[in-house]
Amino acid sequence: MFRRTIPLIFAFTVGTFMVVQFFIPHPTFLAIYNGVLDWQQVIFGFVLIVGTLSMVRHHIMRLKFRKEGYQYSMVALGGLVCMIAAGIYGGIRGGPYKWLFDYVQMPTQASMFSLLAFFVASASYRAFRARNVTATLLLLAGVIVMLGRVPAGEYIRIGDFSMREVAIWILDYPNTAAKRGILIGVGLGMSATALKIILGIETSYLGKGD
Amino acid sequence: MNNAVVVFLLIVATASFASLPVDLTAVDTPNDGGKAITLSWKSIDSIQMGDSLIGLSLMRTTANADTLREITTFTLLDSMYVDETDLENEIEYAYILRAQFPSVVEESNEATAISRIQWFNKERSAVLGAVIIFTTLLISFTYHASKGREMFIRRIAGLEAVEEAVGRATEMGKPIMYVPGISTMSDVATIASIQILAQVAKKAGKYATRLTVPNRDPIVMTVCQEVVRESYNQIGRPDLFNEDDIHYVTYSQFGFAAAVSGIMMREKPATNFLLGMFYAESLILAETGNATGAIQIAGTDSDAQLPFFITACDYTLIGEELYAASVYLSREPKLLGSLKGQDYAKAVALVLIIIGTILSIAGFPQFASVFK
Amino acid sequence: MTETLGIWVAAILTLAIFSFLWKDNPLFRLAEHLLVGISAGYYLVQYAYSAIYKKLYVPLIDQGNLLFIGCAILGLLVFTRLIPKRSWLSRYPIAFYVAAGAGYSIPSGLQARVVKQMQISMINIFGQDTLWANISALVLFIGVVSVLIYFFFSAEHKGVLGFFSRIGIIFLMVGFGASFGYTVMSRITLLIGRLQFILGNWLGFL
Amino acid sequence: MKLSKILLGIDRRYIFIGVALSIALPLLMPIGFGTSVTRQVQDVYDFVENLEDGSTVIMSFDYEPSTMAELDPMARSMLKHLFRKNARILGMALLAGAPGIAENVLREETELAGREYGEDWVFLGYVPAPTAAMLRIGEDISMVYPTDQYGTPLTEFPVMKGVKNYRNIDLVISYSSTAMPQFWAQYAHDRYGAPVAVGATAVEAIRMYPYHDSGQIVGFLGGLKGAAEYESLMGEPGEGIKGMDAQTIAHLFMVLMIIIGNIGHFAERRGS
Repeated sequence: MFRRTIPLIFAFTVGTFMVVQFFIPHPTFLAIYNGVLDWQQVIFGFVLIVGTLSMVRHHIMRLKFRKEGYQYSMVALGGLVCMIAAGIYGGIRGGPYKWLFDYVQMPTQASMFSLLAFFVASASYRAFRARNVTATLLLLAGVIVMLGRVPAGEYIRIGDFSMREVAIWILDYPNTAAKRGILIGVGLGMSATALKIILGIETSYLGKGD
Repeated sequence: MNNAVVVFLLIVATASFASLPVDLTAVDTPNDGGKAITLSWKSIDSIQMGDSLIGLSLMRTTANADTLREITTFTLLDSMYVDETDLENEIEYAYILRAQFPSVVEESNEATAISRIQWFNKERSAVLGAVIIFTTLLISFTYHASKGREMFIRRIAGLEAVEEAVGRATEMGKPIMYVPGISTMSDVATIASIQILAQVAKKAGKYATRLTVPNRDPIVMTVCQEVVRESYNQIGRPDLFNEDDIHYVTYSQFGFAAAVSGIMMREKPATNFLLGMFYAESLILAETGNATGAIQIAGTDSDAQLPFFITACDYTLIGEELYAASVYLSREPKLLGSLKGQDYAKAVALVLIIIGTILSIAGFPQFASVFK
Repeated sequence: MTETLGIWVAAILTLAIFSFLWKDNPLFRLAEHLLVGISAGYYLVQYAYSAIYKKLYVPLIDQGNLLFIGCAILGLLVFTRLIPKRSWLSRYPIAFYVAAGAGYSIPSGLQARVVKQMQISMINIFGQDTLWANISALVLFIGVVSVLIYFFFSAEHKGVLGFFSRIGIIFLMVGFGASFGYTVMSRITLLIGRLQFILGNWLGFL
Repeated sequence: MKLSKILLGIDRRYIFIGVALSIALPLLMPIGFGTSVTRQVQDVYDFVENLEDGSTVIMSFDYEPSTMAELDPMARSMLKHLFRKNARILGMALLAGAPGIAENVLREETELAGREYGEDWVFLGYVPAPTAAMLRIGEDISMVYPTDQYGTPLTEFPVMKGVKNYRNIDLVISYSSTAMPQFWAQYAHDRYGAPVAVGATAVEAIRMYPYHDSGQIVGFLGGLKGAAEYESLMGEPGEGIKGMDAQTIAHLFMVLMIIIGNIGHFAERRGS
């Protein structure tokens, strides 16, 4: 009862309110709506603490059982502790917290992200091969847009059109059509799942069992 | 008689001899939470008096107020304004526009309005209609499905590969890695992914193949733990469950990507499942997985990331196929019913698009504008 | 001084990440774990401040708004995750979190992704300015219809349905190819940014 | 056949080296390709060009450091343009990692243009819960930002005079690497009628086409190329145009690799 039924009734109430308020401009509804958004934030803050504890546990286990590469777990835990300490003692607007963000977290993240430049090259070399009709279309659309997006694309011509114009046409029409079709389906799927959650048909987010 | 009343009467008096022909109108701003009145008029420019205009201001008063108040000023091009300055609901306000010219001050007609709270946003009628139709379809199909009616779902390419991929990991004696995306629990893709995870965990559990699930979202992590634990329980292998295999990595997107790529390189899982909502890290994960020689089954409803999974993975579930796959594998009647409901909603959308297009071609674009 | 040190640290970490392209190595593992630790701490501190402090502590303690006791209880119930026997209590905050998001996404999802997209698809295909624009509008229309048919799961894709669903795949593939090609640009730019940092800010060649 | 084996089996590491060189070399030795302008960028430029003198513009920095390389040049170029039109700028940030970037860009550009803090521009800072913030600005901006980033009440700034909500805003610009512009379109434009322009990473830009077609946004700049286009419309070359050389060479290198792969593929089929 308290383990499953009441949480589901709770979910139904909160969810239904959020649907209904969408159609009602009354200020009271707006105020409650804003309150709900704030509470969501707070809950997420607490969940993040629990999540971080899980991460700490994971690395402590590695240390405890001297798993391969356990030394690195010390680095991860050390980084975590430093960042929290820097945040608590130096504030989050400047000091060591900002320094660590600017010179450790930011460049590492950006470099990780930029690995994609290498990976798009290796993935396209491997996958963009004219094996069959669909693969050929993937290849052609990819190459045309790749070239059409850089200045050089203006000098390469296909019939009366420059590569850039062809690229834009592909992006504006066939591509928009594909996106729109996916979008409509995903929108329906999204709303369906949301509805199932509110109605208590979809309960996997609560975990199975009672 | 006090001054205030004199002023008020004065306004009313001048208003009746309006010399500024701008046709000022005032109405309660529609579809809002009150405390706003929308004013419109012909711009000074359009009535060709703009050349010598020095200033134009909006004046407001109420029947029992004691002052005439300037609310704001305009340029000669303005023709619309929403007044929200200290308005109260259910009180009648009177407005005039006062224009200053080099030698005279001229005033417009007086316009009055009462601001009210609306209980329904009419601009969203179409959405309300959509919500109602959709809810009805979904509930009725779910109901019929739970009553045991047979429902057909077409085969989805790539799903047979799930069994094969789990088997391969077992043969090679290597773990399976399952990444449920990096989004939150309120994302459909995540929910679909977790339903698939339940099935994968059962298959892996049967062969006692290790399953690791790194997480970026802490709520998703807690749910994954529950789901995997339950799957192992169902096949009678609760001993296989190790909470540490399903852990939180970091909330940072690329911190997560770095860690998961690192694990892939070191543990070399035989099979990677990348199912759920992904962002830019999709290709980092997929290419690293490819370099380690793993079989990769991917799926996402993020149209921006699908191209990368298509190029770098062995099988890819496209968009809605991901949702359908979760239903297809679990075969749960209620979920099957809702997939049907979704399918028919899509059919309705499709038919409406075709009808709307035909009507637009035939010269009736009004139909399309209903969907605003 | 701290800035120079920072640039050196950042440059070394950048190279450490790039070294992963060659193969997994201790330097990469160090950078990876450092990033995991630092970023986990970063987000923890950010949310502790902007959510728990600003959205709970301030209204509850500083402003004395007792309604927020409910919020505090929901938040604290999350910690029952750590006690296996009582972990079901954490379902309340999670139900709140998920259901609120779900509730809002029903009408807003239908509006932005379905109703709006339907509306902009219903245009007079043959009423465009030029012949080419007419053809393009027709392509768009056929594309939307056939992609929707491709995602229809209730029937086997045979006959007319099969025909359209194959056209749907063609549109999807062209769309994916185009998206890929388009994305390449962004990814290359990221690397340009990093190399500008290494060659310019660090080595001073630019 | 041997040739096909070589062409098909190029180690990814050689490809990686090729990518690195094709970017590093043009950076060290610029070539100077030109660029032309797309409709989406032209629309944004025209909108800004037609703004009245002294218009009020919200500039929301909705990106984190990882996409600075793409989005900073856009923000800079558009700020230059807006200051030519004497626009008043309200800077804000909706992602936790964004305020630092926003501050750097705004400070540097306002200094170059000689604008006064509080008189011509203000930085409101970061707030969590982006969609809630977008909605509340529709009611009253001071509900979201009672003070600026540095704690001064907004009422003390001349730049905020007469600015209450979207009705007093002539343009909202969101620079983003996320889905944030779509929300801006849905809330600021659809709900409150504010014109929205977008600076998107090249990846996100592809999602902006439907929003541009349906008129929910004024237009958008996509990726470094978008910045380069804007710079060329402005007649003021910046980081966008400089990066385009490296961009071009890298794209050509990738196409070359694809061609090599396909030659290998056909050679293999011929051979078998």
